[in-house]
Amino acid sequence: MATVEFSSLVKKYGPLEVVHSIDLAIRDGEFVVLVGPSGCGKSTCLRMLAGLEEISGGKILIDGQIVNEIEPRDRNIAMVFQDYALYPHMSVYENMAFSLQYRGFNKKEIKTRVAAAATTLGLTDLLDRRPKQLSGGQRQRVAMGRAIVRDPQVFLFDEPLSNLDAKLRGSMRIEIKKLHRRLGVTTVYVTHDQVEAMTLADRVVVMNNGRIEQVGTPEQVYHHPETLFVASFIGSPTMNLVPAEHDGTLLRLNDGSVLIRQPENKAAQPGAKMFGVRPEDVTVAEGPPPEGHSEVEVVVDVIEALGADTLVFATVAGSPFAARVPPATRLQPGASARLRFPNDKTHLFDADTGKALA
Amino acid sequence: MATVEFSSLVKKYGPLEVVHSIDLAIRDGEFVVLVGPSGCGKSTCLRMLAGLEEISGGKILIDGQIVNEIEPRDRNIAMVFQDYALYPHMSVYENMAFSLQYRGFNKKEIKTRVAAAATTLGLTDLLDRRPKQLSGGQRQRVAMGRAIVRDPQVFLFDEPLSNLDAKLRGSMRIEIKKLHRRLGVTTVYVTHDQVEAMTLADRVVVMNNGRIEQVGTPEQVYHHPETLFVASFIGSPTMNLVPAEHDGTLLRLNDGSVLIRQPENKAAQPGAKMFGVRPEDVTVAEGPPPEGHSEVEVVVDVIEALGADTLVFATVAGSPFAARVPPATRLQPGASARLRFPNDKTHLFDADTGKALA
Amino acid sequence: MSRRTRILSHITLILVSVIMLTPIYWVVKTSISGENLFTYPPSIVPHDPNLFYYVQAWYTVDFVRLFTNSLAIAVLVVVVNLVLNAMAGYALTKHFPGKGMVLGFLLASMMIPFHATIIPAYLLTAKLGLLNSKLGIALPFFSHIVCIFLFKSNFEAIPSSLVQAARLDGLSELRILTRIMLPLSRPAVATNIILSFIWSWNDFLWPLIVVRSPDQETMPLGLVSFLASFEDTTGALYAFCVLVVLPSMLVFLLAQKDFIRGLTTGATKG
Amino acid sequence: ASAKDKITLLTWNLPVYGDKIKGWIEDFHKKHPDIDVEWIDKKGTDWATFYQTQLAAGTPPDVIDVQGALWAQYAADGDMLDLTPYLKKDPDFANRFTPGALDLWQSDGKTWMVPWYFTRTLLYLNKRMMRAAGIAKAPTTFDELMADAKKMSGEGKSGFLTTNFDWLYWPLFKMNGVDILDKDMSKAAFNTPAAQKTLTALADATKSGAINNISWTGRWVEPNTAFASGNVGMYMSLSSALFWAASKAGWIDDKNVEVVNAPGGWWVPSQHGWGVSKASKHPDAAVDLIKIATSDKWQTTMASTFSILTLNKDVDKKLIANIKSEDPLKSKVLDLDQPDMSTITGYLKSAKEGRVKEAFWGAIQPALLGQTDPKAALDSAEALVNRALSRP
Amino acid sequence: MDTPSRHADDRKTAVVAQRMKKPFLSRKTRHLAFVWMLLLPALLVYFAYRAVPLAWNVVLSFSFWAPGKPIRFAGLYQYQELAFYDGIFWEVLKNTAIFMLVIPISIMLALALALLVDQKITGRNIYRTIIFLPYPMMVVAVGIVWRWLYNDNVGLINYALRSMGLISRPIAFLESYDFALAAVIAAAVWQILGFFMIIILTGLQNIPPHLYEAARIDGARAHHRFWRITLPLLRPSLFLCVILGVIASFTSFDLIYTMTNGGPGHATDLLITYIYKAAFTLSRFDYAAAMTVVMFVLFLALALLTNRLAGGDAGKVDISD
Ligand SMILES: Nc1ncnc2c1ncn2[C@@H]1O[C@H](COP(=O)(O)OP(=O)(O)OP(=O)(O)O)[C@@H](O)[C@H]1O
Ligand SMILES: Nc1ncnc2c1ncn2[C@@H]1O[C@H](COP(=O)(O)OP(=O)(O)OP(=O)(O)O)[C@@H](O)[C@H]1O
Ligand SMILES: [Mg+2]
Ligand SMILES: [Mg+2]
Repeated sequence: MATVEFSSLVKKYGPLEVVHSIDLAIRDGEFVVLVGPSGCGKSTCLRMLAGLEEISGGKILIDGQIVNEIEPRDRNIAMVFQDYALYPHMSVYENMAFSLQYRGFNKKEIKTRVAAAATTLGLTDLLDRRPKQLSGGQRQRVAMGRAIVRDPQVFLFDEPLSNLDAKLRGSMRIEIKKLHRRLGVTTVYVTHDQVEAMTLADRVVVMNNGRIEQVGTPEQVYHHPETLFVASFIGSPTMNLVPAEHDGTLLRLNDGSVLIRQPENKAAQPGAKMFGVRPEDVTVAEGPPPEGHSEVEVVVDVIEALGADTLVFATVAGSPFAARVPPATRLQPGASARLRFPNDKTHLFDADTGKALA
Repeated sequence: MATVEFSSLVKKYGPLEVVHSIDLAIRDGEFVVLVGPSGCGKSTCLRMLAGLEEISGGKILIDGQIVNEIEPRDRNIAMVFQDYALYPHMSVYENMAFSLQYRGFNKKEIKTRVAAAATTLGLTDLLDRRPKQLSGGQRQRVAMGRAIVRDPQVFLFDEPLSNLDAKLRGSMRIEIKKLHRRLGVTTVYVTHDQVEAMTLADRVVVMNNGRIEQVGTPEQVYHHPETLFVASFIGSPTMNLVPAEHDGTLLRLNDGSVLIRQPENKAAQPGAKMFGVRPEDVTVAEGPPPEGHSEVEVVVDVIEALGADTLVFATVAGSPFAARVPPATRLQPGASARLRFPNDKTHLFDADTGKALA
Repeated sequence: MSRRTRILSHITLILVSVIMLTPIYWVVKTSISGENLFTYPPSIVPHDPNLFYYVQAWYTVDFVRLFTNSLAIAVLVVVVNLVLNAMAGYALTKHFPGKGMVLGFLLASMMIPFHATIIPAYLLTAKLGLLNSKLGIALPFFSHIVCIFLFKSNFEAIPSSLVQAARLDGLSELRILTRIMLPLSRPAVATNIILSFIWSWNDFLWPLIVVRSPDQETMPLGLVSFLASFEDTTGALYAFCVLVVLPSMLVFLLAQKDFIRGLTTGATKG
Repeated sequence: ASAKDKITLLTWNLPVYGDKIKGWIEDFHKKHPDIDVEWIDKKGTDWATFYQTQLAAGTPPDVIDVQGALWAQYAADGDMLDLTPYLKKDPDFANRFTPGALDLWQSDGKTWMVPWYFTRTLLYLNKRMMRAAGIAKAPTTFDELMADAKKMSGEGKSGFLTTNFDWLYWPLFKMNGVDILDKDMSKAAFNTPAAQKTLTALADATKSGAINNISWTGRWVEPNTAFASGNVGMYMSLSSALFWAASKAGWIDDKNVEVVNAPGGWWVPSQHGWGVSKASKHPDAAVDLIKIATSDKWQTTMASTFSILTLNKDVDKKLIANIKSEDPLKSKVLDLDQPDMSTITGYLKSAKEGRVKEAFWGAIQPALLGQTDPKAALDSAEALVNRALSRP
Repeated sequence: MDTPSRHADDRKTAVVAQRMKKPFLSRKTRHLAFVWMLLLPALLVYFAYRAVPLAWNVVLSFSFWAPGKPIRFAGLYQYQELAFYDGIFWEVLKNTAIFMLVIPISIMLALALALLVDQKITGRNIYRTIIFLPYPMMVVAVGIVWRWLYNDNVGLINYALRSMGLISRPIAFLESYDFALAAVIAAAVWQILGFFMIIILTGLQNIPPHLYEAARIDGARAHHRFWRITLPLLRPSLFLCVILGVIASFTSFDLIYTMTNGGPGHATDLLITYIYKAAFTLSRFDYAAAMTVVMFVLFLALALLTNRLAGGDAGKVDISD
């Protein structure tokens, strides 16, 4: 176990800079998730940490020691790849034993460790199989097994679940979480799936375009997004974001209708804003609005009944607007409706800079 | 548009029977979703309907006519594949025009039809691109475009969204739904994602192991699962299913504690049962249980804060037990808690046959 | 990669390249050099370079005729190879009873050297009335197993959903082959073109037997008759060697890029 | 005939002679205007492959030009036409050849072929090297030959060289009284103490450098080039070899080179003759073509083009006389290059000649190069040759 | 063909009408017929030019026959001949085995070169092209060129060796029992090397880079990665090389034919040249047929063996999943 630190970390491919001076300190035993859209540089950061990619600028420290010039094998890290990178010509056992053979373990020790890891991950019956003969979830587990037998200082995961189907993804997520709790190894986990980020992370690092947008607990990034990007990226269905104009006292939609009367002293300055509210904070209005709530008039497009609850997709002033409501709703596609939300659950962003207005 | 009928449909691969005598009648213009775990035979059924796979037994009727011996190209159906199956060496336009060329349309007609489909799907600007130059969502849309230009009698979809990321999946789902509403073509849609099944289907066909477990509206399969399998398959997180013993009056857990006092005259016979309740029907108990509610004592394993709500994964009498609760919960992993649910939201299944007990 | 290994790699590769090129250089040099071939020590650079030997080679044999014959045969062989191999390769991607036998038959026939089949092959060609004709020369080369397998594995690498989509789009099986499979197997096509061209262009034993009249002679036969006339004592022979070898090298260089990719799927998936 | 009839003429490694052959065909057409002539030429190494394939297909070329004793096999297999009746019928045809020349192609009392061109082994002496080694006259016995060779050898120089294909080296054995086969050609006759001695001497001389080892390895170009280089004292080979060398090396002329018969006068022929395939549909026309090819007119052209004997007695006489002044060495060589049938050797008119040659040479060559023991080589050669002779 | 004015609805009825008439044959039969129709032309070529000749050889190998002569039954005579009486056959067999070293030698060199040109170094495409360049050359021409290079008097190789002071007297490579076979092998390696290199190179490029990365993290050094990742995953490519090498060894006929014609003695005679000579220069077609059959069996066994060594299933290691 160890701390990890990125200090002014830069990565260039030729003239193209894809990671722009990133700073990040990861505590010992922490589970940090790097999340962001495709191409934002998550994998690149992870691979620099693993030593698979040269560092173009800045430094990386593991356990306080600069590792820029250290070979991957000497960093004492383990990594799980998106495509698992299992050796296709080796059995599960050999795959897991592979790294131990290069670290001076004797046959018996190797056997013990592999057996232990296999038990942990429920792979005992599969040890003789080839990767080809395994299902996706089993392969994923072998990849994890290969990582844990080594007892490394740091675990790295690069979208380890994205090749699995939704159900398996859910259960593997829980297994990873349990595993981390048991082993307590510092973990850096890359994903573009915000659900994984939210559920797994001690802290979430939201990246965009080679920069860090926000670092914080899942709670913080979900409830207090610091930028428009974070707000739109975290949460599913995504936060409703509607362009609005603040005229000093009122927040108006593009069509001129009033959105909120009392924008909670957020944004003293008048100007173009983005207004946000999460679908689960939106309800179908009945009766007059209670104190501290606002309402909008929408046209319902689609109703999706998910069983546990129902999603209402609607349009307000040309922008999509969704609500997550209890299963039993009387709304019909094509009809118009009034949706309501509490003012203190709303967000306001500067339309130009994308920064949240507190 | 047409009706589709499977009659004692059987598929064998060599000695291995993978589809066991299926009967299903699909109405004209209906949107039917075949859902089930991987390998249950969904694609096989779809491919037999398309004519891509030989029928080993029984028959398939389209519009009342037996099509067993009819070539795929003469069945007038269109299909969207999981990997889109776009021709990589042709432009988007050519991809969409391709099938028309073999159906005797002249150049002008083809142009008109492709243009119309492209407008519908917002592909007009992409017509000159190659599939490689498109994003996943765009490709998906081209695949749909290719299907709709033909104006087929039946649409088939084989997991058309599973290669997209969660966000895109959501929005494409809505587009498919809109499309079906507009065109009204009989549609058979295969997926293993129960959310898609729930949101898209007029009727859901739940399959397992080459058999149909239940056919019904999303509402029916969600709220009235006829078998243990359907109960466990539909819904996310899945229904909590706990082995229980009915002694004639009381429903007891394995550890002997009483689960429900009045099992609502379901299951007069005493014996081994499976008890089920959906996580969203479970709340954290506060105060004494109200009338018609029951409670269980659980140990909390994992808390997953999804932002909009929080999942609590716990254990009761050795079985996992989950609850979906509002974001703000005080439960902590490792602690014990009391969870509560209304009796009328519970399900009871015969432990041997898996059949629901009404 | 460190600077040191890079430099070392370059040194090794340059050395190998020199070894690979030397014989080729030597022929070219000899073919344009005016010096006596028997002078010792040989000069490294051509002495008094001129094209005399090429002119001589050109006139000694009817170069244009040999070349056009060879070319016509090679084109015929390449085209028919593409058709037959692609068809057979496509058939072999399918399941049908007797497939194992067909595969075994093809593999086994690969192990019969053509040299040992000359007489029956000749008798057969005679029966077909194709002696002394371009078709007769080309016929035994009309298909090559390696290329059949190349197509097979390339086709198998094409997602089956594409084929199914095409089927639903209304294509007949044959059209699927021509409109979907072949366009998507360009590398295999390139490889097949190169290999069948090389094999057809370079073969000499078979034409030697079936060709009777000079107007059907091919380049290799020209080379052989060159040997007969001049033994290996003249620069003209080397000039002719250059002329014989040039076309197949050109074909390779032209299709090189796809050629390399074509073997890819062949090697790993087949 | 509606479709024109055709006869095929197959020559042996003479692609350059095409113009003249066209002349024959023109002459032939005067007599047979309705028969086409197809001319095919194959390189020596491919000739047999081609001919036998055609034989197998039943479509052999009508008129064939065969080298050496290869004809014997075809004659024995019944593939060839007996020309005796044609020679009998046409005295002009029969009498144009050098006396005794037809002997070369006669067996079982039949004449299978008639001569086209002829050469045989002679011994060519490099007088400059002989003088330098103090040798005044040509060797007359095998031992003298070996001794002279030894004397002339030295740094980069060797005393003796021979060509080895067919049986061209055989005079070396015959000088010591060794025959290849017994009289009725049914058994090997070469495994004698004399042969063993000869073989040992040759191997030793080769090892010492007295005999150039190209004698046993190179085939045509290599030995000729070696002699042309001027570093070889004596060269036992064909006239064509000497002329080839002379064309590459200016020093080869009548002052520097002497030509003699090998000791004992033994010689091995290397000749080409014309035969007709039995399967020919137009045997008479085929013979007519041969008559044209061997006529004074065309053989004069042949002789002057290649400086070679044609075994057409008048033509040869004229040739030797004609070049006497411009090339005395050539004239001298050709004068000596006659088929004296009393000293011929290394010529087996046997159907199994090829197999015997292959078996013998394959076993003996390693011994000559010091790879195997001479005695063992002869034993194994004898076994192989006898086996080859006994095989059907 | 439809007329332009025709409407989609008409067409639909047309399609339905078309559907009404059931196809003549069942789908299964049509499928089979189609498959065999595709295979037939190629199979015919092989049947005519491989299978029939093989059968001809088999028949001949139990007979006495020469062109023009009637055929007679010979029993096992020809096989006895090659097994017990023809020492040269065994020598030639040995030569063939040695000559087959071309395959492993070329593969090893090609592998090394493939690894070199697989690196990201400038000019790698040029190197690849240069190394491949000899392959398209006509074998007869290659033979002529190399015979010239090996010439003892004026050959470049002797010249180079002499000027480097490695030898004092020129070596007549092709006339020497010691060097001839090796010299021919060197020429053959020179020609086929580039072809193998490209096959191996493509195999290399098909190995997912992630495997190497995983191995690096796992602690495997470069040589470990080579032996434990690269080599096992290259097996299919190597198998392909062996098969192509075996086929190419038939074409070595042309090389031997022009370079040495089997000499000196039988030092460079291979089965294929020896068979050819037996048939066409000695007119022993029956005997040649017996040797052909033996050769066929040996080579087939060799191919099957390599297949087995390559892991069976034609050495398929599916890297893709
Ligand atoms: N070898 C390379 N050469 C040039 N650019 C590269 C290279 N590898 C990655 N990039 C670029 O660097 C950027 C960051 O890539 P990276 O793989 O880190 O993205 P990511 O966040 O992991 O995305 P994804 O979710 O798709 O994996 C991308 O724009 C990518 O195009
Ligand atoms: N060509 C085949 N030969 C043998 N068995 C096959 C073949 N194709 C499919 N199967 C088997 O048939 C069963 C049903 O396959 P099918 O593809 O219909 O499943 P599915 O429900 O579509 O699964 P998925 O969600 O993974 O696509 C599986 O057990 C599969 O292994
Ligand atoms: Mg990535
Ligand atoms: Mg499927």
